[in-house]
Amino acid sequence: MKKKMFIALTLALLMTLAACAPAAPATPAAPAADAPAAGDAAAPAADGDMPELVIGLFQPATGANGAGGRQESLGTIFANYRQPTVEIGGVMHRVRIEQVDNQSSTTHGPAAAAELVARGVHIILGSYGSAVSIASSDVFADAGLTAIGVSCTNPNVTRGNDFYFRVCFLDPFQGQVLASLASNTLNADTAYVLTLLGDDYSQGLAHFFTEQFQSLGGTVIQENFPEGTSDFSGFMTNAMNAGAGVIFAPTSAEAAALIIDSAGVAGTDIPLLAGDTWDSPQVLDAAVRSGVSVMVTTFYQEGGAPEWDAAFKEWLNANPAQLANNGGSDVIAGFTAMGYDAYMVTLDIFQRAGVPYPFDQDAIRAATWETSFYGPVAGLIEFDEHGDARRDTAFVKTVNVEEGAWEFYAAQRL
Amino acid sequence: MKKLSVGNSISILVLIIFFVLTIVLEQFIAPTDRMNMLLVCLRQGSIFALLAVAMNLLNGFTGLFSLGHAGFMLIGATTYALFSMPLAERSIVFTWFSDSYVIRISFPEVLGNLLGGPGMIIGMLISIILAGLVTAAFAFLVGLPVLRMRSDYLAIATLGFAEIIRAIIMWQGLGPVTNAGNPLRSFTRTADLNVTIGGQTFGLITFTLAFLSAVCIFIIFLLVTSSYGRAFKAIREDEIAAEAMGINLFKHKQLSFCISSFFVGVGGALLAIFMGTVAPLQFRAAMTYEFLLIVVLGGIGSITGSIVGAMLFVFASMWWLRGLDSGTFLGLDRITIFGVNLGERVFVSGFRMVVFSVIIMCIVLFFRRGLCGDKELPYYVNKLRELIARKSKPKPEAGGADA
Amino acid sequence: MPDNVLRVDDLTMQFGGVVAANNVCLEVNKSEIVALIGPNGAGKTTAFNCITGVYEPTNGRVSLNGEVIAESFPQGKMKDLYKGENRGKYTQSVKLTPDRITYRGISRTFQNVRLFKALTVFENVMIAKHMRAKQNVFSATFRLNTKEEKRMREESMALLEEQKLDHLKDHIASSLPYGLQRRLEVARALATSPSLLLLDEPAAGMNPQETQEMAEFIHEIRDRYGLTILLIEHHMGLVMQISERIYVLDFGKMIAQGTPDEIRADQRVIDAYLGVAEDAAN
Amino acid sequence: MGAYDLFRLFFPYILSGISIGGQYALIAIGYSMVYSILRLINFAHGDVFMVGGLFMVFAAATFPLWVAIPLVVFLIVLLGFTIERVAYKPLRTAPRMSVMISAIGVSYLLQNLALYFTGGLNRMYPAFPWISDTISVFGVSTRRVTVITPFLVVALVFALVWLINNTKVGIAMRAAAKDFDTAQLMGIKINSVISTTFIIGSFLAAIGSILFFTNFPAVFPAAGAMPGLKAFVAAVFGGIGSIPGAVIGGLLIGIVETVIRGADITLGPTGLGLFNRSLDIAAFSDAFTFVLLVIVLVFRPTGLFGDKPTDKV
Repeated sequence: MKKKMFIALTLALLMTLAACAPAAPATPAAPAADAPAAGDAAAPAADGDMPELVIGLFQPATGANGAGGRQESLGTIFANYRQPTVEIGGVMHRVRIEQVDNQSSTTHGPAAAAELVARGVHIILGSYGSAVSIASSDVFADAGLTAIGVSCTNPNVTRGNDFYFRVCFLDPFQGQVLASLASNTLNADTAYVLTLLGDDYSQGLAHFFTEQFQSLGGTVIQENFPEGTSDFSGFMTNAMNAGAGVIFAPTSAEAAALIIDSAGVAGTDIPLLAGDTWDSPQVLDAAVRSGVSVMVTTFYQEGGAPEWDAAFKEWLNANPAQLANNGGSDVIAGFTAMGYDAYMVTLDIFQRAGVPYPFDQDAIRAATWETSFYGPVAGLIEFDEHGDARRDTAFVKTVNVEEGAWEFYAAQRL
Repeated sequence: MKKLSVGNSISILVLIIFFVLTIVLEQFIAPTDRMNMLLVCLRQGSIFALLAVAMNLLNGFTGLFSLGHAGFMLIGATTYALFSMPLAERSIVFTWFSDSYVIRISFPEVLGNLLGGPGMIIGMLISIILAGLVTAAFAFLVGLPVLRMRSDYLAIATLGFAEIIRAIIMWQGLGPVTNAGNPLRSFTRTADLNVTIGGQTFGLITFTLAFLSAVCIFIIFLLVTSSYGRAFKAIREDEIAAEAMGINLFKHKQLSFCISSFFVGVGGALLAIFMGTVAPLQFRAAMTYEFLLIVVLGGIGSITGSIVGAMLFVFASMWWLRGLDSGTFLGLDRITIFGVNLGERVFVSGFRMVVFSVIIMCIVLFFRRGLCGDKELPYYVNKLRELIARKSKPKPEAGGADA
Repeated sequence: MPDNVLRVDDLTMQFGGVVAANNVCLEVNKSEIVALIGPNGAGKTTAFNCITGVYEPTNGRVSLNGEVIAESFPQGKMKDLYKGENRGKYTQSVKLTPDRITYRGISRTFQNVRLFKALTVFENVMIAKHMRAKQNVFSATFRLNTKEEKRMREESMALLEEQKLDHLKDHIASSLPYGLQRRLEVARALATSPSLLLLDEPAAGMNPQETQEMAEFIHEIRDRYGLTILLIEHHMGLVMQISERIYVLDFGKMIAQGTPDEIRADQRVIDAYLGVAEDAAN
Repeated sequence: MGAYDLFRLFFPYILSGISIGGQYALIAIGYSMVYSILRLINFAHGDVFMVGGLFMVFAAATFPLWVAIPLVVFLIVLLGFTIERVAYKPLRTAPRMSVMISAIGVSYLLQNLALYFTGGLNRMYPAFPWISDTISVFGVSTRRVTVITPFLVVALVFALVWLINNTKVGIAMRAAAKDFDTAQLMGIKINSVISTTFIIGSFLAAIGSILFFTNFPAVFPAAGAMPGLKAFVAAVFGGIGSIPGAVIGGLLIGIVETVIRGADITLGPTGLGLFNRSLDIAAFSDAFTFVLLVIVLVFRPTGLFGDKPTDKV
């Protein structure tokens, strides 16, 4: 009995293998026609004659950065919805998006990246979360694929890797903006910095913030919390005991909600400051609930491109699943906008490279270096010698507790 | 030398074919091929196999229910990364500890400069072995208090030690040594394992990782079939009787613990090569549980089982069942039941792991002996031959599989 | 005192407030077969466990061939709890683990057979050979000990042949019938090359014919391996037939000792057994 | 520094330590009871606690609170009962390791199910009127639940101890804990005793989850893992099988953990000034629990109030 069940199980697994891995030729000749069963997520088979440009969306859907990853993906998917085709070298191409969940994990990330590469994508977008991007960058480089980081702000993503680019600003810049905000605008002498132990993003941004804040004459007290911490009340007490004028907490949005809640309970009036990751409906909710003053830097401030905002919201609200991925509200996060721009800049790159399907990866990379594209939402994108976008503006926004909404505070330039 | 039995020689043949295949396949499959997942899974699968076998040595063969796997893997991976990272990369990796990093030697780099390509490989090997040794040394210290405890307390104490190890490695005060939990990267990469002859590069990544794992597994196999292996099994079967037969419990437990940890360290180092990044945050208890479930899947006390279990685990979770997450699975996603489209609503992120854990629960509950029980490959080869022999006879027996 | 293979002095074992063995003294001379009898719960197995190092006695001394292998006195909490005699007589603390004691030459079987159940008959014996093999992990793993391994195999095979278990060598131990399991346990104990063998109820659960075989078997192994044997047994027939001397325990105390004939006639022994007639009838 | 200042410095930590410790205690009792009868570390217990949080998130969205709370408690009790019946009962005669593996398997399954149903995202726990309110205790601002927890825990523990000492099922439980096989021979329906144990344990975990998540309102798949492990350590520390032991262990771990979290500030340059630079001790708050565990297991394996187990040879 048992043996038979076991054999059945094994057979089922083998059949799965067969289904997922059709005898694919080394070079896929007619992409749309024999696209693997596990693949065509978005496109209808109707216009099957058109060659395909496949964009690999390397984003977390689960794990610590799951929420952010989903929001960022929404921007790209929306862009694909708005502009599903592109003309490259005189040939119309259908653009298809391939998604893989990297689980916010540096362990599972590379395998997920390899999976994406093996699905025959032509360019990679992502990932939300610098650590996973760094961990997986070699996989893309080894495959000779260009990757464009959308919101991974850690400098090490592109450093020493000619295949990785990014469209967002970097942590040194963000840290400077936040530090001068803390010092000059909020007049804080002491900053309490709370970071997640062992997290590249958290440690990096804190590092740049500290550097700048100290050079402005302030004192920094930094503490780390281990992952999975639920109880932040002790840390909030610490901040108050330390006499901090500002709490800087560059963490994931998940931790942010708990930190804000603890701050609210502790009854502190110290403003909380954070980077791009806090630009999330979760943070907004928590801040409104607990009445704490929260300020964040972001890539894009809602209202910057009103007509795009409206179109996106309409699209978002049309599908409850999409709305759920945005955290249940139609507030636009900065990285959603970046996801949109990254898609658009990708099409621009392929157009400038000018080689139609099956594309020339070297030409694509060359074209990427020469990008000068005005992103429809977040502005001009040009890459410097590291492959980082030259960005000189960060938006600062704050939570308006009464109205329960983000409020534009300032556009910081350096 | 004794003459090899047919079962053994066929098993060896199977292994040789496997290794030749890894080499041949890698030359023909480009990273952008769909089938490249086969190679990626083989790489990760071999490393997982080693890690599972090492755990089996402890949990299955010696009967010590230890849950410190993730912690020891972390030590191995960290040690490897620290001793193989090129010096030039360190100031970038240790950014937050601006140039105050302590370990300033990279074996692959030193030997690579001295001897060229082969030197680099030797350097990597040295780092790998060092990773194993450091892990074993830590295991020795952990073993001192822990191995005197009763079975379930041992489990929880080793689990605790894994967390303590992680906390220490992530301690800010040790930052200049360990980078305080910030991911280590830019050490040797898998591509370094490729060999270039006359401008032509031969992909050997899969082969090298599989081969190194296989060598380690083979050593463990030799160990468990040796006199010491029998002593370990005696301890598993009955501690009091084992002691009465003159087996020093503590010494043998400590031996098994350290040897197992040595290979866990080596496995951690290989995993570091495979992943390219060592992030201590990932080495949590959940990781230990995964390996435990692999061992159970394959059969506690079977090396073959652990290998098969690891391969199945990796292939299924990384490849075959991924469709369950992304909304396309065997065409089932087009089915709509009660107005719910399976593809849109059921096959979403996380479903794969649910299916997976249900399968594992079924094995734990209904196939307690796992896939292979405590039998090894030659046994199955012999069984298969018997079966074929019976089939080829003029009057085949019906229902022979139930024998 | 070269004749004294085993000597137990004033052995007292107390679990919390319960005195399981009280002031037990016994001697076993070279090549003797000595029986330790007594009603259930008299402390026989406790005495065995103290001799083989499983328990640390509360007070008293055990020596093998004139060498102390266990000595203890009430310590810690026991200082207050101790109910036995000879307080202060023993002052040193010698505590050898069971494996060290086995190494010195005491081997044992267990009341309820403790074989390595999932292993084969051959492996069971080979495990007992492990202790005295000249090898280390390294040489064993990398097969640098082929000579030693070969010797172990041959000796184990020889032992199995002598015990007429050789045809069962690849059977799983737990699949053997009970009588053979007992015999295998003895074979395994012999494989450690002991000078003193402790048998804990070797004939338990056997029918009269098997018991008779066991009696002959014990004699045979004593002569063949030059052993000294101490056994616990309830089968009075067996005890009277094979033992040269008998010690009788009751409620942890030694109540009588002597030759089988003396014990048969001893009123205290008869009294002690009256309450457990069914045991004696076996 | 005067006594008042010291009080001002440490009181907030101790207050939240008592609260979180009380919540650990409620989970620890479940571990302790199950272990004392089945000798099983029920690794899934922490995840049952997490699922309790998740159920509440979904229940509170659909039902009014007076329906949602009893409903969730009932569902969690049902879950605990089902887990025992499905995953542990069939393995009653199997080696202990198999049962423990089964427990780990259940934990893995529950976490993956939670991952699936939440999409791997944090879910915010609903705020309850009154107990979620912020109040001020000796000048320290906190939630009312912090103050309620210790009292509630003491009340529940008294009820439980009464139950165990005075009811038939309680006596059966104690008998089973003392000697499983003999209890069975004496005609005790061992399966119903075990089920009752799981029901009580799950009930307390459900209450614990309400208190815990009201205080720290984010539910995520791994939310139960760490509190679960800590609660188990608390049970070991107090002596497995001892209910007062579990409570004292839980409180101690809770207090020490929060005090350690604040040690860098309270003892460091901005506090008492015992050392002049940050030692990053706060990061050790979780690891410390395990250090405590190892110390207890080495020096007093039976915990504070535990009985010594005897192995028969």
